[in-house]
Order: sequence, then C-alpha cells, then structure tokens
Amino acid sequence: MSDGGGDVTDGGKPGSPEPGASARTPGGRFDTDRLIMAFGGPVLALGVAVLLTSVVLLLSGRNPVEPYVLMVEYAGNADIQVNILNRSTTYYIAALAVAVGFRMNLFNIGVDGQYRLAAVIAAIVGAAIELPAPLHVLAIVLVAMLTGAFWAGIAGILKTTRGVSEVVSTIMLNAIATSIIAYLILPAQFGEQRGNNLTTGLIPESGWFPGFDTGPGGVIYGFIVVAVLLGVLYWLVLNRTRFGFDLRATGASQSAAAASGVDAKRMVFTSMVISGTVAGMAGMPVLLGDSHTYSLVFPVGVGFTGITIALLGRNHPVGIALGALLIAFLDIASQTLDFNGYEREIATIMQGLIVIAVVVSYEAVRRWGLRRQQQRVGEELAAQAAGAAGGNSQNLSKGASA
Amino acid sequence: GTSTESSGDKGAAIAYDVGGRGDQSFNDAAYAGLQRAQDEFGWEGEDLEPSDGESDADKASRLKELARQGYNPVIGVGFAYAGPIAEAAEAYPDTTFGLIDDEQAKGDNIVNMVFSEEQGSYLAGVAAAHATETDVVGFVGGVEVPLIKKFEAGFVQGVKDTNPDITVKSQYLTQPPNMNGFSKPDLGKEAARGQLDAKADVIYHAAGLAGQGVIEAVAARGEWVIGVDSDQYAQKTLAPYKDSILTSMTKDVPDAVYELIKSVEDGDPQSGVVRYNLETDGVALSESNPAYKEMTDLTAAVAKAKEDIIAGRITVNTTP
Amino acid sequence: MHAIVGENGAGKSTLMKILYGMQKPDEGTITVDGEQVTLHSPADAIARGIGMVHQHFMLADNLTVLENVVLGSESLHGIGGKARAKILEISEAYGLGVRPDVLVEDLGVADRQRVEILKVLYRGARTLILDEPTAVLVPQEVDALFDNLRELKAEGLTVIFISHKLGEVLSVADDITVIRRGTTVASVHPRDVTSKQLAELMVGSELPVPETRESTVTDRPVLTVEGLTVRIHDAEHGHRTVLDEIDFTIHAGEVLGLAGVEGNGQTELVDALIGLRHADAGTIRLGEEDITGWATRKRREGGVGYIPEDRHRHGLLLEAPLWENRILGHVTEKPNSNGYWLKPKEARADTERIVEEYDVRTPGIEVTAASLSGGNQQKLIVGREMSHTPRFLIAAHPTRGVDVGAQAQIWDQIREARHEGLAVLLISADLDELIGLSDTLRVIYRGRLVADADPATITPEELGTAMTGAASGHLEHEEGPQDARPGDDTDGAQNEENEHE
Amino acid sequence: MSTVVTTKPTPPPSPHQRADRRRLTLAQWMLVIAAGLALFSAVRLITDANGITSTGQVSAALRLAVPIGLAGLGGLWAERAGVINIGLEGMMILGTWFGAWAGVQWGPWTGVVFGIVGGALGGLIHAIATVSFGVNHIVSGVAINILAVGVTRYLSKFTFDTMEGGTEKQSPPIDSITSITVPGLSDWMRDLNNEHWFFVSDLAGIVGGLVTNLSLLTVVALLMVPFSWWVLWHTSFGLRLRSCGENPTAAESLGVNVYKYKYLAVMISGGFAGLGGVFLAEVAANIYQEGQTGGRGYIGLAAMIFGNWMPGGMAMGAGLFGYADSLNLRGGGTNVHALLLFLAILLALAVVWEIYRRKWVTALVAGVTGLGLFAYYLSVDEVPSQFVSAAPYVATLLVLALSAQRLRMPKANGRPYRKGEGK
Ligand SMILES: Nc1ncnc2c1ncn2[C@@H]1O[C@H](COP(=O)(O)OP(=O)(O)OP(=O)(O)O)[C@@H](O)[C@H]1O
Ligand SMILES: Nc1ncnc2c1ncn2[C@@H]1O[C@H](COP(=O)(O)OP(=O)(O)OP(=O)(O)O)[C@@H](O)[C@H]1O
Ligand SMILES: [Mg+2]
Ligand SMILES: [Mg+2]
Repeated sequence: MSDGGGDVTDGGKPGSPEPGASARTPGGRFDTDRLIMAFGGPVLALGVAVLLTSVVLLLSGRNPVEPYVLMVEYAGNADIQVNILNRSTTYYIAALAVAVGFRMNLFNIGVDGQYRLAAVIAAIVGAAIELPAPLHVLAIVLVAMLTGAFWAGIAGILKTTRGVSEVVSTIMLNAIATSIIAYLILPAQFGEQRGNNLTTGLIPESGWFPGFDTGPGGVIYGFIVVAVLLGVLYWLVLNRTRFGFDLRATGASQSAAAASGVDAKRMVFTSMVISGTVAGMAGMPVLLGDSHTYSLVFPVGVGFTGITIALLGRNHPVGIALGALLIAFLDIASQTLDFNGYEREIATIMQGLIVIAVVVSYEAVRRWGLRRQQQRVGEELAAQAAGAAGGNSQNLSKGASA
Repeated sequence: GTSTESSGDKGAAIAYDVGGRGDQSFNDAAYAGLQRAQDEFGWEGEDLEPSDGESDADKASRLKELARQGYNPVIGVGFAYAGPIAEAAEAYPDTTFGLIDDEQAKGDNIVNMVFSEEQGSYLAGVAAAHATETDVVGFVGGVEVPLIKKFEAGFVQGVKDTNPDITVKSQYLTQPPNMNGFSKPDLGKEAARGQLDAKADVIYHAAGLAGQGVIEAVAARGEWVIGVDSDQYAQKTLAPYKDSILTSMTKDVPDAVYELIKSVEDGDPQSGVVRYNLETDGVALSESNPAYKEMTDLTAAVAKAKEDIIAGRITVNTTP
Repeated sequence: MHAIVGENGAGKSTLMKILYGMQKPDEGTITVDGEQVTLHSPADAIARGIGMVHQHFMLADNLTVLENVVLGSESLHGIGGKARAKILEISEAYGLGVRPDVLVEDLGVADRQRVEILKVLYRGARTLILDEPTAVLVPQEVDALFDNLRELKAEGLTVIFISHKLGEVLSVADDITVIRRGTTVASVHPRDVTSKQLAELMVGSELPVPETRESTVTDRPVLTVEGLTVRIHDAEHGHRTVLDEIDFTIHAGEVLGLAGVEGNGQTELVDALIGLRHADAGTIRLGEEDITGWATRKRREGGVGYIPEDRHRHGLLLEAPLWENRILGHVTEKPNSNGYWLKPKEARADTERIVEEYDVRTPGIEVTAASLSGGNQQKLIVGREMSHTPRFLIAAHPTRGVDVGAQAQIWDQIREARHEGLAVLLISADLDELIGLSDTLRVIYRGRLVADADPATITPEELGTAMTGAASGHLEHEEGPQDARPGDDTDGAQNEENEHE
Repeated sequence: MSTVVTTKPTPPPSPHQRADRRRLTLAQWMLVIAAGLALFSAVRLITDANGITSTGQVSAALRLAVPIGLAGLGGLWAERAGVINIGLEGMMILGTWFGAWAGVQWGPWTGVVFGIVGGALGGLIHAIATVSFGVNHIVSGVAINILAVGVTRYLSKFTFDTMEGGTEKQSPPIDSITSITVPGLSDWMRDLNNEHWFFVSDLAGIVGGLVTNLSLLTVVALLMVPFSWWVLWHTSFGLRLRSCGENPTAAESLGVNVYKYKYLAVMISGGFAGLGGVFLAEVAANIYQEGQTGGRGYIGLAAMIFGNWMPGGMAMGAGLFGYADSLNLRGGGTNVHALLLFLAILLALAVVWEIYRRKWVTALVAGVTGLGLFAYYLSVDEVPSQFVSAAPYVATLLVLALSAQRLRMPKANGRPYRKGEGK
C-alpha cells in the first residue's frame, strides 16, 4: 500500500499492494531499482505480447509487422482518435468500478449488469422528467448512480448477511438485469418502438451533456471531464482518507484490518455499493453524450472489458487510464485490419496475450523487487552491524569462550 | 477525405450487424447481393464486421471511413445502423447509403430497404394451418425483439384467419440484449422439442442459426418445419433434414442489395424507402420442396391469401 | 537424542529443513549412516528414514487424521482399512491415542502434535527431527512427550530436537549443538554446562529476567469484565460455549497474567475484549464506561491497545511500508489523520520516532513490513500501540518468536507503561514470562477462569497443573515434591464444548 | 510409561461434538428429496401445470445440465487442488472448436478426444501462469477467456471457412453420437407420467426423462460425477490432489510434488470443460458455432460453489440450472407460474425453520419474499417471458441466500504457493 497507490496483482489477490514501488530507497532517493519496478512490468509485457502475436501471424503466413503499422496509421485519423477517447471514457469508468472492488479483494463481475440497468433507468427517468439544463443532467446521473448502487448493494447484502460469494451472485444479477431491462423497454412498459428498435424515448436536450466539438474529428464526450475527476477522486479517497486506508487495509489483509477496527462487513457492503455507484456512471458518457436514449443497440459487455482494464492498470487510476486507451485502441483501430485483408481477431488475440504477459511480468518484477528489497535490508543491516562491531565484539568473544 | 473521391470505382461496401458474415441470415444474404454485383461489375468491394459492445459512434466512423475511401454505395445491415447512417449521410452527401430493415433514418442519399416480413409470415401461417393435423402449431423466435415479433404477428394472424381453433405456441430463446438466441442451436432444439411434445406438428422458426436446431429436432420427429430468410430446403448444411422443410419464408435481401448497387452503378441511385413485400416478391414462400407443391389445397390457399394481401383485402399486423 | 539450540532466526529450522530435503544447501555435505547423500526433496529424506515434525503444524485441517497420516506414503499401506489398522497399531504401541477418522480441525494442539509424531512413525523413520515440539505444550505434556522420545531412543531411533527451553534441553539431551547466525558456535554435553552458560553461548550476552520488582497496582479499576459469555454458532459445530461467565478486574498499574493451554478460550477472550467477537452475555467496562456494545475502532480510540497473538494475521500489513503499518489500527487518531483525511507526513515522522525509540532494526520506514525480521516487526507493533498511551493493553504472547534482546526491551516497555498506570492483560505460553511479569495470575480452562495464583510464590509446574484442569481455586505454593496429577484431558475447549442451549 | 499422553486412557470424551455436525445420511437425503418431490407434485396438481415434471421437461433439463455440470466438474477439480479456474468458459470454447474440428474430419469420438485435449491445453496455459508464475488466478482466467475467443475465431477463418458447408463462424455438421433409449422402461414411464397421478407420475417423469433419448456422451458425462468423487476421495491420487488445495506446504513436507498435482488438476479441469464444449458442439447441436458456450463456464462455476465444492452438490446445482433453462425453453410462462407457488411454500417452510432457530431477521426476510412471490402468483396467470428467462438465476440466488453460509471451500484455494517458501 504505497502512498503512490501503485498496485500490482500478486498471486493471491487482485488488489494487493506492491512493495517495490513504495520502496523508496532507504535514503529517499530514486534509483534504477525503482525505475525498473515502475516501468519494467508494462514494457516487458507489451514487448512479449507483440512478439507472441507476431509469432501467431508468422505461423499463419501473414506479415508479422504490417498489422501494427496499419493500426497506428489508422489511429492517426482525427475521428478515430475521438472514438478511441470516447470509448476509453466508458471503459475507464467501468474499470474504476471494478478496481474499487479489487482493492479490497471483491470481485464485482456484476459491473456489466449494474451499468446496463443504471443506463436504462436513468434513460427512462431522464426522458420522463423536465428540468433546467444542469439539473436535468445531474438528476439523470444521480438516478444512474443510485441504480448501480442498489443493484450492487444486493450482492453486498447477500455477501455480508448470508455469505453468498459475490462472484456467483453478481453473475446471477447480470442475467436478472438482462430480464428486467427486456421487460422495462417493452412498449407496454416504458419503451417505445422505433422501426425495429426498442428505445426508452429521447431525453430532452436539457438532459444532454455538452461535448467538445473538434470539427472533423467529431465530438468528444463532455463526460470525459467527469471521468477524469472520478479518477482523481478515486486516488484521493483511497490514498488520502481514512476510509481509503481502511479499504486498502481490508484488501491487503482482512484479518489485520478487522483487528485494526475496520468493520469488515460494513466495508464489504460499502465498497460494493461504491463499486456499483461508479458502475452506474459508466453508461453516462454514451447516454448523455451520444445516444440520449437506451435502445437495443446500447453497448454491452463493458463491465467485462472493465475487469480486463482494471487488471491491466493494476487498480491505479493512471494505469487504468492507459489500459483503457490501449484496449480502446485495439478495439477500434483493429477495424482497419479488415480493410487490408488481415483478420481483426489478431487484436483480440493480442488483448488476451497482453493481459497474460502483463500479469506474468508484473508478478516477475514484483518478486524480483521483494527479494531485492529483503536483500538490501539485510545488507544494510549487516553494514550497520559491522559499523558497530567494535562495541559488540567483546560480548561475542566473551560468549564464545564461556 | 472529401466526397469528390467517391467516384464509384471502388464499388460497394457492406457494414454488418452483430453476427456478421456467416450468420446464414440477413448478413449472409446481403453478402450474396454484394457478390452478385462483384461478379457483374468486376470490382472488389468491401465488407466489415462490427466489434463487440461498440456504440453508434464506432458504427458511424466505420461508414464514414468506407465513404472516405471511395466506396459507393455503403450499406448498413440492420436497424442498428439507423443513427450512424444518418450521420454519415450528412457528412458524405455524394455517397449513397443503404439501410436494411429500417426506415427511421431519412435523407436524400439514404435508401431504406424494408421488408414486409409479416406478409410472408402470414402466408407461412396459412400454410401451417393447412398442414397441421393436430391443430397445434409452433413459432420459435431467436430473440424477443420487434423484428422477430413481426414474424410472429404475421404467422399467428395467418393461422388464426385460416382456422381460429388452432393453437399457436410461441417461444423465444433469449431476451435482448442477450443475442445468444440467434446463435445457440441447442436452445432451438429444446424449444422445438417442447412444442413437439405439446403436440405441435408444424413449427415456423425465425431464429437465425439457432433455427438449425429447430429444423433438426423437427426432422427427427418427422414433422413439418418452415424455414426463414432464404430457401432452407436448398441449404447444403441442412440437406439431411430437407424432407421435413415444408417451405421457407424468404426475404430477398440479396436482390435488394443488388438493385441498390446497380442503381448506383447505373448513375441513377435509388432514394428513400424501397419496400419489399409480397407484391414485389421481396418476401415469399419458397416452393422447392416437391411435397409442398403436391399439397394443392394448401398452395391454393396460400396463393389466395397472397392475392388478398396484395389487393389490400387483408392487412397484416406487425405486432402480436 | 541431540538438541539444537540457538536464538530466534539462528538458522535452526533452516538447517533442519535442509536435512529434510525441503531446502537445498549451497555448500557442504550430509552423511546418513556413513553414506554421503544429496536430498532433493522430502521424499528422498523419507526414503532414508528421516522424519520431521515441523515448528508449525503441517496438517490439512479439512482432511481426516488418517488422510493426513497416509498422505504421500499411500504406497505403504494404502489409504483404507489397512492404513487405519496400522495407525491404530502405532498409536497403541506408543500410547498416542490417535483417532484416525476425525477431522484435524477438531483436534487440540496436543492432539495435533501426536498426529505429527504418528505421521513420522508411520513412515518408519529412524531419525526424528522435532522442531520446537514443546512450545505449545504444558509442562506435564512436555514430560510425557520426553518419555515418549526416550522410549523411541531405547528402540534405537535417533532424535534431533530443537527447543528454546534450556531446562528441558539439559534434562533430556545427550548432546547439544549451539548455533548462532547460521554457524555452529559450540558443541557441548549437558552435564558440562549450566543453563545460564548455554544461554550466553546462544546470544553472546547475558540473559534478561522478566521480573517485576515493586508493585505498582492501584485500586483504580481500568477494565472490569463481568459474566462474559461467548458462544460460537456455526453450521459445522453447532452451538458451543467458548467463554463461560468470565469475571475479572484489572486495575491501573496492574498486569494480569492469564495462563492456559492454547485453545481454552484465550483467543476468544481477546477477541471479545477488542471487539472482534460479540459477547452473548456479560459486560465489559473500561473505566466507568460500558464498552460491551462498542465496535473495535471505538474501543481502540477509547484507549485499548492490542498486541496480537499472530502479528502476521492481526498486527501488520505485510506488504505495506512501515509508516502505513504505523497508521494501522489508529487511522482515526493523531498524528495519523485529522478525522477524515490522512496525514502521511506526520505519520512518517512519527514512524521515524518509533523506529528510533524502540530500536526497530530497519534501514528506513519505506521498506515493507515483510522485509523486517519477526522481532523487529514485533517491536514496531509494540511501539505503535504504546504511542497512543493506552489505558488498557492486551498483550497476547508479546515476545513470541522474539530473540532475547528484543524480549528484554519489550518487557521494559510494558513495565514502564505499567508504572504510569497502564492496565495489562498478559497472555503467554511462556510461564516464566507470565510469572515474572504479572501482578496477578489467573488460569483459564475450557472457557472458565478456574484458578488464581500469586506470582511471587507459584512455580511453573504448579501453574501447569492448573492449566490441565487438575487443580482449581486459589493455588498455594506447596513445598516439597509436587503432586503432579495429570488431568484426564489435556486438550482444551476446542475439543469439548459446554452445552448451553 | 507414566506420561500425560499415556495416562489418557481413551480418546478425549467428546461425544456431543460429532453429533452436532449435521451430516445427513443417505437415507435422510432420500427422505428430503422425496419430501421435496411430493411438495412439487402437490403444486403440480394444484396448478395443473403438468409440464413441470413431464418426461420431456426432465430429459431436456438433463441435456441442458450436462455442459454446465461438466464445466462445474472442471471447476471442482481445479479448486480442489487450490487453483481458481474462471477460465472455464475459455476452455469450453476451445473444447467446442477442437471437438468440432476433429469431429468433422474423423468422426465424433475423435472429436471428443480432441475437445478434451483442447480444453486441457487451455488448462495448461492456466497452470503455467498460476502455478509456475504465481499469477493471480482470476487474472489468468480472464485472459484465457479472451484468448480462447480470439484464437478460435482466428482459426475458424483458416479451417471451417474453407470446408464444404462451413463458414467462418460455423463448422460443417458433425456425425451424431449414438443415442440410447431404454426400451420398454422409457415408454412405460412416459405412460405413467401422462396419468398425472400424485407423486408416482412425477417420479415416472423424472426416471423417464433420465432414460429417454440418452446420448452416449451424456452417459459418459453423468458417470464422470461419481467417477470424480471416487478418484478424489478414494484414491491416493485424489488425496494428494486435495491436500494441495488444503495445505500445499504440508503436502510438500510429505514428499508430494505439489506443482505436479496442481498442473494435473488444472489440466484435468480444462479437459472437463473441453468435454462440456464438445458436448455442446456434438450433442446439443451438431455443429460448432461461434458463441455457442454463451457463459456456461461461469454458470458451471456457480453450480460448483452452489454444490459446496462436492461433486454431488455440484450436480444438483447444474441440474437446477438445466431444469430452469428447460422450463424457460418449453413454454415457461405457466410452468414458472406454478413454481412461484412452490417457491412461496418453500420460503414459508424456511420461515418456520428460521423461527425455530431464532433467526428473526432471516425469518422476516424469507417471509416477506415468500409473501411477495405468493401475491405475484395470485395476481398473474402466466409469468412474462422476460421474467421466465430470469428464473434460473433468481432461484439460484434464493437457494444460495438460504444455504450459502454452510459453504466451505478448500482452504488454500486461490492462494499462491511456492515450493520451499512455506512456513
Ligand atoms: N537462503 C537464505 N538466504 C538468506 N537467509 C535465509 C535463507 N533461508 C533462510 N534465511 C534466514 O535465516 C534465518 C534462519 O531462520 P530459521 O527459521 O532457521 O531460524 P530458527 O533458528 O529456526 O529460529 P526460530 O527459533 O525462530 O524458529 C531467518 O532469518 C531466515 O529468514
Ligand atoms: N536473501 C537475503 N539476503 C540478505 N538478507 C535477507 C535475505 N532475505 C531476507 N533477508 C533479511 O534477513 C532478515 C531475516 O528476517 P527473518 O524474519 O528471517 O529474521 P529472523 O532471523 O527470523 O529474526 P526474528 O528472530 O526477529 O524473527 C530480514 O531483515 C530480511 O530483510
Ligand atoms: Mg525455527
Ligand atoms: Mg523469525
């Protein structure tokens, strides 16, 4: 649990702390060890993933380099960059939601369901009410947050009162959310049929979140600002508040946290609710910035991508941002592979390889760091002891001769 | 990129809906239309698949990219492209955009290719009502979305108009946005078995690939199944079961796509809503199964119903 | 019978693990029966007749005794009836009283110890390694164990055993090797050395004594516990009462020592006092306030300090830096935070102070707790708890696994605080420590306080008798040969529950 | 010898303690099941929803349960050795692809073998990552799930797409595996079932469903449940494997090669998931189909947790999912409506039980839920199809909420283990 919040996944738990990054060298100066700890993992991982993907390409008789070039070139287009940015905004919030859980060893697979349910209810409410501009947006976001919190809270309650594993209950709740949504958007309920699509009706313009128009590139969701603030808030709360300390402590060692005065059950419930609240906001960039309604074509599976990204970003807000950009880049830029006769599944394979490579290399670097630190502690102590040897030697010799 | 590049020499492009090529449903059908045009006009063309969980913006940029590269026309398969096509059509006014299964997006350079599936399904209902001996028939839909409900509505009306005493069992495999119902044959199989156990002896499916499970289950019991989208009697993968495929409700997407491309090639692009219904043979019942043609009562009734619909004596509902 | 002694971390366990093939030596040779061997894994060692009982139990809780015993040596007698017969036979022969079909989690420590020994015997070991087998046993059980070992020795087996209790070592060992910092510093015969000399060999300095001279006990009650009852309800075990009507009062400046065999309710008592377990009946008062319903945090804020029994589980975040560990448990208090916001700078500065004052051997406060040695970790915990000037301190095994130097320091800290009016509940398996440090002694047995004694006069043996349940009431020191009537049951409450429905 | 140990004449007297552990005997289990069935039957008679225990329903439930159960067994094997396997879904996908690929070319049984191998390959990757590299188990599982999707899609473009009758998303048809129907018995049971008598017809429906139109692969899959139980609990291999999930350091100290057993367990786990995949491709359908597994790996994991990491319990969990799925697919509206009543009655019983145990809050929650269900039961004639598809998940949540606290997972499950680093 370093102050910088740099987190790795160790063997046991997805959210446990990273010793190395926090290990400012005893004197407090930066050194190569620390640099290796911070950048070794990701760089090694990307390299390995790219290498392995190239091997796959070679094996199937394809050019092993061109796909990357194509993708990078494609991402040079302004509108593609805007798309990548917009999509990573959604991913980012979803991943933050997952990360909140991970930081205390809760595995919220239910982010997807929370996100979808929150988007539907927020869309229904948003279309039904009329408020002046900023308030309307605020109301919609609030509804989304509450819905997400409620849906995750069910899993939280089941875990704290009945001991139901959140992994199982959130899988179930995802499926149940699907049914509820299907019911809610029926024309007989709150839905509207538009052609072959079902929607929840259009939110009036007062409920739209203004974006940044880049001209030819298109509009960047204004919600990106909220996402950034959310990341800052996440960092502040986790690293600078007593609540965050409790949460991280619970993640690092449930038993130690309990003995330190953290009410573990309440913590589980609270963090589940927070995770759900954030998950509820994940649908807002698209809802408020683009679609202005929930329909059958609203993006799905965002919560699962969020899991991948939270893992890639090691639950750190900056790491998650990079992870979200990377995955969004692979998702969107892989489009160009189709244009050029490559299979775009290459990007999916690469995503899988990146995840594996990243965690393996993080783990390798983490172990290396831990060993290295112990060694240094040992060495420094030995050096100290040697320095003080004059005083001790008498005792020692006396002991030995007795 | 500017619209002046769209000279048409790169040919047509298709952007698929979820499922993409190989869905043996309308994505494949659209591709068939593209292929026909490729053969005729000699260009390569392009077809692109969506990625999982993408938003409208991603679809829009896919369409724009195609237009930017000079493809014309650019065709979006499925109602999911309604919003994106409206956006892309505005950005590239000289490119013609085709939109299958939706008439919401409007524009001078947008062609809405819509099908009256309910009319064809009505005929399927008439056929089923004549073919049944147990007075129980079934409908299996892939995912409970409005498009598929249109099939159900026409089918039920066709059956009831023919014989109100017949029971129609309706079953959907999954609820949106869980689109598994179009791709899990095992679900189709169990649903069909359930209806067969409930004495249904004719089952109409609108379940995409999952429909293969329906067909397999029905064929195993030697009852009748009615296929969908293309003439499933003629499909190679279904050859072992073809004797049980009474007929299929075909939706002539290939032709619609081809006609659009041709109009662009001919320099006189279509525009606005182009409706494919019984009158234009855009939807129809296939007749390739000899056993079907032998049922003269049935074929006569179907022909009569078709006439009545075309003449406007019968209006078919689009929702159940 | 060969004894190995050395201070904590001297390398005793490491050496034994090498002998048992669990770790590889960098250099040197091992010779078994005159033949030089290389041991790659425990399997090699077992094949050569070496068996080891580890310092920490190596048992799978959710497997039965039989499964634990046959594991890895299924080829000997299978895993069914034949194995069961063999186990019963060995158990009979050495009087181990092992029941093959119970789950290990249902056994008390002494029973587990016997299972461990049986595991080794089952494999036909000729050389037995026992790593601190007596740490968790009461004196009577220790005697019994040594009788067992003597019997094994009579049958020609070799026993290597490790112990910190020098009296034991001197009374049973035929040879003693002393190691320090990973090297042999002496090989001696028990008759040539006194326990004091041996200790000095081990540490290279004089032994500290945990004695409290003058009494500082006041008549101001700090902690009053009345009728405290805790029951455990779970699906696996049903209902059982683990603490039964506990009453005691600790006054300012008083150290109350609690003696008892592990598993007789000490853990539950500590949990109930710190608020990790809720009381089914009874009250706990801190000063004038009734804290029975308070949450752990509120109790800690109210002045309860806690040195946990298991520092890794309850005292530290192993992979967090020292300064964050300094915050742990006191996150709401100064200097760590002002109410809601943390103050890392102040926390860091205060950690530096603790490191300095409590002589935590570390190169800095940014290193993780895991990289400190156990003793230094413990010093950090003691420093942390003392920094908040508690009114009442729960000290569970405060010097367990800590070397003699650090031990003395910790004792000093406790004495000093006691002098200033701190009330301490001291729990320890080390009876010398208990007797030396306490002002009052109580004995817990099967969840009840069954006896009390005056630390000024009582001997460890007498205390041990009460711990087995064989004596109760006020224990008076008797001169002359002690009547060590062993109880008929030596495992505690874990094994037996007092039904209260 | 006068030692404490030996003066202890008999083992410690703790007769009550064992009695406190509620472990039902086989007979008691049978009784509980029979009572459940009787209640079920009563509900059927009250509501006239004969579908809920019809032969077809049960037989469909079985077919739908098998892939879930196989995935669940996969999870069980891995977790018993201490490795969490959330990559089951991916291993299942590999199973469908490899099974179909080989099945199309060399016949269904070769397909079965290849499917198992494909799943086991996924398991091998998981084992390398988690056991050798000590990577977090969940992360590795998630990565395998992504990877499996990418790899199978990619491979399909080079294989199925070029085959006659296949596309890039679908394989050509695979020859089917023989199905058996126990002659006589099957018909007899069906007739009995059609009588709609109390209890007897329900029992007949269940037995009939289990002997009708049974693919040989279903038989194999069913046998895997007792087989797993036997191997894990009655062989030394199983003992060693389980010891790695309970206390690997102890196992290591007795000469057990923990890495080896973990590797084997995770590969076997993948093999089972792969078999589940093959079942989907060859029995449930007769083609490989992209997206065919549809989250069944996760459901299998849920079934295993539901079953308390025991094969029998896991099979019950899988059965519950299969049954609820089959309800959903076979005109669920009326049947699920009937089951609302069943659930309400069960909850009423739970209320009584919790009151007896003085768990007032639980009783209250169960009571309110039960009343809610009952009110809903009365207010509608048929459950909307949207809610029918939620039935399996709601049922599972309810069952877990009523029983989860008894769950016990292997102690070292999910923990990293390094040789020689144990304390
Ligand atoms: N390979 C190694 N390199 C360096 N140090 C090591 C190595 N292996 C063990 N150590 C250290 O050597 C010391 C010896 O530990 P060991 O457990 O053997 O002590 P011990 O004498 O048994 O102490 P205790 O009385 O506490 O049981 C420990 O500090 C341990 O961390
Ligand atoms: N590979 C290594 N090389 C050098 N020093 C090491 C190495 N590994 C660990 N150390 C250091 O050696 C010390 C060993 O800590 P350990 O907990 O094993 O101590 P210990 O000897 O058991 O002491 P205690 O009796 O206080 O528990 C630590 O300070 C650790 O940082
Ligand atoms: Mg040791
Ligand atoms: Mg140590």
